[in-house]
Amino acid sequence: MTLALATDIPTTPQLLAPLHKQLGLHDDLALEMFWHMLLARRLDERMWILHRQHEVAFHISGIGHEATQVAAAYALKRGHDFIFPYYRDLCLTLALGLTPRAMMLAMYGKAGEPMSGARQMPAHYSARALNIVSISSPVATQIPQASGMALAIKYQNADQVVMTCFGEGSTAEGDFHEGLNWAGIFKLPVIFLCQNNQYAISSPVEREMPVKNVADRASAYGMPGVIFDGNDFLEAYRALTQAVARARRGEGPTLLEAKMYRLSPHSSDDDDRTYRSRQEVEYWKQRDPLLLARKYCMENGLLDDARLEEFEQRARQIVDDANEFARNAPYPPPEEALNGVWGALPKI
Amino acid sequence: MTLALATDIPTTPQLLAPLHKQLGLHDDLALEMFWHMLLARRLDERMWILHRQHEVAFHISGIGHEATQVAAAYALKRGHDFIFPYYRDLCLTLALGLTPRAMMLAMYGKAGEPMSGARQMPAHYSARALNIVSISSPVATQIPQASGMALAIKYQNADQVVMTCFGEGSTAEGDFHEGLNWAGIFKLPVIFLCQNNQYAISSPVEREMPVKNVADRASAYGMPGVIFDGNDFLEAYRALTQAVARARRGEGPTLLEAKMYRLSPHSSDDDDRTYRSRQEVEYWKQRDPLLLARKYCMENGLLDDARLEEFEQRARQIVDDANEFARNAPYPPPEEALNGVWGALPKI
Amino acid sequence: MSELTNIDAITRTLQAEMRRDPRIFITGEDVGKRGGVFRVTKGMYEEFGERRIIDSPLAELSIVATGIGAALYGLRPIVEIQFADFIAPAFNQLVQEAARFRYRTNGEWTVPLLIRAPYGGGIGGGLYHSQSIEATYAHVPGLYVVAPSTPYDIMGMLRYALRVDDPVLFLEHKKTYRLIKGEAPDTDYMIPFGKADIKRVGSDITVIAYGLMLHETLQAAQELMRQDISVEVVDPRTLNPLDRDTILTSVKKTGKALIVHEDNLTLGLGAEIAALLASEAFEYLDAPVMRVAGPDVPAMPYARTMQDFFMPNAQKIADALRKLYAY
Amino acid sequence: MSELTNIDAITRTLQAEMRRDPRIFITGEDVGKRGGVFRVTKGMYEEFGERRIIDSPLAELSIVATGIGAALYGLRPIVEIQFADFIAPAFNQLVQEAARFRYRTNGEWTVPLLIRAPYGGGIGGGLYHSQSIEATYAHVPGLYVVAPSTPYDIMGMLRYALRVDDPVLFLEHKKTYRLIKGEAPDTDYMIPFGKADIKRVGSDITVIAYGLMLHETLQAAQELMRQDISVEVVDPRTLNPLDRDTILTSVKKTGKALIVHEDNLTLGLGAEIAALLASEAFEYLDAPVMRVAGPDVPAMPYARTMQDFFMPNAQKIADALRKLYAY
Ligand SMILES: Cc1ncc(C[n+]2csc(CCOP(=O)(O)OP(=O)(O)O)c2C)c(N)n1
Ligand SMILES: Cc1ncc(C[n+]2csc(CCOP(=O)(O)OP(=O)(O)O)c2C)c(N)n1
Ligand SMILES: [Mg+2]
Ligand SMILES: [Mg+2]
Repeated sequence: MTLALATDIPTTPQLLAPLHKQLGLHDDLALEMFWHMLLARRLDERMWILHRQHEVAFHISGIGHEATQVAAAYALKRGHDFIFPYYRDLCLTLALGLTPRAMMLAMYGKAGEPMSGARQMPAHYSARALNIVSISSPVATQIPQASGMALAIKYQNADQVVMTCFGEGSTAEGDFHEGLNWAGIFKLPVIFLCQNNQYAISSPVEREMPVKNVADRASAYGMPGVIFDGNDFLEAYRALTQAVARARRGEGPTLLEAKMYRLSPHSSDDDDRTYRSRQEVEYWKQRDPLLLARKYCMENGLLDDARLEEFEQRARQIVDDANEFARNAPYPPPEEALNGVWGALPKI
Repeated sequence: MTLALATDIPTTPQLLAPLHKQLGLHDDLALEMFWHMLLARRLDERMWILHRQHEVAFHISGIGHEATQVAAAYALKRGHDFIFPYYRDLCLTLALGLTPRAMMLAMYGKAGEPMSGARQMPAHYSARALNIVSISSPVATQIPQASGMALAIKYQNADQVVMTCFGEGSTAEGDFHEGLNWAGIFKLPVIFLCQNNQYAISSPVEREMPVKNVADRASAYGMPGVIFDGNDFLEAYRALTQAVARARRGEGPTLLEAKMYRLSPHSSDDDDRTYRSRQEVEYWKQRDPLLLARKYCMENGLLDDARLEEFEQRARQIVDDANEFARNAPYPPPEEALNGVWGALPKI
Repeated sequence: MSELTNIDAITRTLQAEMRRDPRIFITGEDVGKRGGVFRVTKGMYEEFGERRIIDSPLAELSIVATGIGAALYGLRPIVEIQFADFIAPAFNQLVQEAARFRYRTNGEWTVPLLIRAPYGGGIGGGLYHSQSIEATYAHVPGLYVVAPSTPYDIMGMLRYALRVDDPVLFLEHKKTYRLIKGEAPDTDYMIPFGKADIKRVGSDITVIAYGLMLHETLQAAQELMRQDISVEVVDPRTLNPLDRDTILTSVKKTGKALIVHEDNLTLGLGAEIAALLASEAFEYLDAPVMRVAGPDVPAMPYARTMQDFFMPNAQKIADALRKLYAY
Repeated sequence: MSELTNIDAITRTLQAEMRRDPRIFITGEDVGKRGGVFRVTKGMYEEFGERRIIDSPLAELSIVATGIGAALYGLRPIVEIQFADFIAPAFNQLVQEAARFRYRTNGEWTVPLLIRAPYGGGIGGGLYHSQSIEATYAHVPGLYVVAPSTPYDIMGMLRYALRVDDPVLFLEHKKTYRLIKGEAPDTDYMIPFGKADIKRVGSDITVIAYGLMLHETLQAAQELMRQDISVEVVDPRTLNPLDRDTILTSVKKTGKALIVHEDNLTLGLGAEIAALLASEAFEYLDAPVMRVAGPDVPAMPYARTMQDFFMPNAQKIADALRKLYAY
């Protein structure tokens, strides 16, 4: 992994090598990326099931977002760079090191949930040790915060970069504009990764913005806007490593737009049949990023049926374990609600 | 005036005719425009003097903005279209029909001030009868409000348009982004007129935004962005009438950027010598829009020295009268502060 | 007379009012085909079309601001904020703009804008889908804040809201949407702003409560009846401006007062009511003014146990009432 | 010991703290070459350069948000909001973000962000350059709100603020900037948050006041001394969280309380203090709790006459005190 991070990706394609090698990813790393996509998917699917079984009250899903997210995780220097994720970033944060048990504790709102102490709803990822910054529910607020952290990095002359994720609908908020404006003015080391899944709950892109692509907005902030196929984990990796490298070189921010599709309803509270056709969903299922990655790995000899079955089994075990663990965990003591409002005051 | 409003401006330049005629403005109208610029300037200058004499507590000036503003007033259908001005729009609102007496009452904060009942600081223009919508002090708030009014116009299928003005620094606020986004999505009949005077108090354009022109941001909202010489009242008129015509035809919004210079300090509380050189200010004084308009009118036979002197005298009289009137007006009764919080409740 | 839920009361009134007044339109996130995330506008896109039921971009500042612009023009926009928590990006537009147009123009420009917002907790919404935001906005002169809590009150006040010429923040407790049922006449009756309602007559203690807490209070009062403690329950309904007279009259009668709300204690609405009593009912008070409220923590946690700890309920209210009675 | 004005107290402390702690930087509109519109950062751009004195774009939401991001990273940003009135666009970032990071991460992520904001009226600023915003933010758990009002308190609390690991809204009454002078030792003393100060000892009535109103109150108290009315003046200094003990102790002693603020009456800080007294000092109160505050109008008008009518002052405070004394 460090290979791809430390240096730039080769610009002359080695036509005979498979794409992942061209991008500087050796076989194990590419397969590890696939594994994270698979695990995230299985975990996510189990969450849906748990919701249907009334075991948990709420789920918001990242199904369909895995390729871009895993690429983001591998393009960053883990524990060094900073990430302001958003609520669909199950695969991203998993690949960065958040555990399935942590995710499941959040689903149940149980004691020991490490992200918020079971204070936040599920999918509000956070881990100080992993440089994953806590998100709130109001969308887009993390965007100018990410710029602020990038400002701090520049202030300290550190070689870290910041990445923040958000949906295309959220670019309508003032926070998006102001965050990108700062990043552009001060040439900050920050990557704005828009996961364009074509809907904001029920609103299609045309209702969210008057331009075709989110990336079309980059020029308003004096930064490059790059569109890529968010269903292709290697294309995503290519775009992300380039943006990360640019930021690390001190050349400033990039607005990335991953084109993809939200394969699930918005959340467990949503019924997407009221606003989009089944044909449309079916069409996109053919472009399911997990299928595409599996196919790539198979075709390039990274994966065979036996290995896949092994992966599936391991994923099942991990998901089972996480679920069991969380289901059996106690609820937090009620009075815990009172703790953690203020820090200790300085001694004088 | 109706001529220029009702139809589009001729696209083939009649090379022999002077510019104002090419633009469909007959001599009287062009001269009337000059007159409004002159009157606004003399009023503004008097306000500075009154402040220096400690007669009034505060002044925020429009000196240098007159060409664009008078063009805006003449490009709109008075009393029919709507304007959300900003605090530098002395010339604009004067040309639209706000009286010098009203302006002076605001300076002194006296009873009978018709815009706010002397509740607001000076330069917070408003007049329901003239379709001039009240502004507040927080910048940029009027931008999405203007889009909302344009939405209402479209809802009612009316043929009005809305114009709103703001400085280039204010485009950094989220309100700007959100307002233009709505206008773009719904193709609303609204003109966003940015008066780019190159400073937001002490901040030069480079610190306000990472692009060279505000108009460069228009493409992020699917609308044309048009730059023009804001010191030239006829070039301004050309750009404005085109944008107004486009909006009235139902083709949607335009972002206009008038390039100009704030010839005065930001306000009477400012000392601009701390952040910009005298040479720079002197350079721009050569491009003073009033000088340029006077030159044009002289050269094209609209104005001679006698007429100019007559104009100056009339302006002096009007300004004197307004000042006398306001100086002698009483202060509002103190308890007036309690009125006007709530409207009458509906009878049931 | 029909029996209906709180949510039906809203939907039906919106429909009827839109049929009556062509100046009314609705905008907000997902209000169209989706019918809103709580389904308040269900079926309305089909009936009124996309001209009048307008899916907005995801941008609260401009949802409120465009509402202001349309209201200034003379329309009667209704904007839906998906969760009350998400009105925060529009704070500037709501407080400094909507609530000030009348005052700052000496009455020339007015903003008849209705902002609907589902608020309140107890539904597993965690920190950002559970908040009670009323106190922040009840501090703002020029902005009506109302929180009717029964189908009858909702219908009457929603009709009224659409005839008022000032901005109205119309708060709907989301947990009561389907929980609370009640009767309402099939007429176009209205309930004016600024009038509290005595939801239960009593003689020993006055409780002032609204929203879900009104219903919890009524339950507690019922329980205390068995111990011969007679509780009067005042529902202010309009939170800004408060009906000071009705509150004062009740407390002067009972001599004891408890205020209940979910919002955190400090500077919650209870603060103003207690201050009012301490000033205007001083000579009538037989006991300290009590408040039962959410604790002073940033917002309501997600975990059930902590959420329950945060939320006032009939039990906690009854305990407080017993203490107050015994004083 | 030096004698200095409120504004000098701020400037000097900022300078000294920036020399001490390289993690401190300042951003905000016009804070650089211009030295801020009130000249609080005058000379600091020259001393610390544009790396540490950063002119921001004109965008409060992101001034606060970038401050949050930098604070999360471990720096100690100070952001200046040009006028407190203009913090409204940042309401969401301040209330839902800055004030909640600690709680929502169980203490993992913290936001040591200092937000300075000149507030208050009496300077001909009209509706949008005169507001007192403290009550809105004192309602927010997790956000310190402080309003020191003398050079001594300002220096001690500003130093303290730069060592606190939570967000602090540091309110500076702009009319006192050059009006109020006082002594302060030349040491690095600190004044902790949450500690009120008895600015004047008395026995008949307690007044709770801060900001410009503290000074008006002290003047009124001086005047009343001539009529042998002894007024104790409590300056809470920290407005959130309040030093309830000091306030209660004083009122229990005097038996009478008046709260003074410029912010409008309803749900102003006085509401919470009165509610506290009505609950915890009930048995000690000899008179109704009184409030002298701005009227419930959207904000302070520009015209002198109306502004004076809006503003509480020594005269009005003295009148209220005489009434309270006579009760
Ligand atoms: C400020 C705010 N307004 C509304 C919501 C409710 N909400 C949650 S997600 C969402 C849609 C977001 O769409 P998009 O940004 O495209 O992200 P996606 O969910 O499609 O990944 C909405 C409206 C919110 N969380 N925050
Ligand atoms: C929300 C807000 N923040 C800060 C201010 C203080 N302020 C008044 S005018 C101004 C500069 C505006 O610059 P620009 O938009 O370029 O307009 P100009 O004054 O140059 O015409 C500032 C910072 C304000 N009025 N509103
Ligand atoms: Mg989306
Ligand atoms: Mg400017």
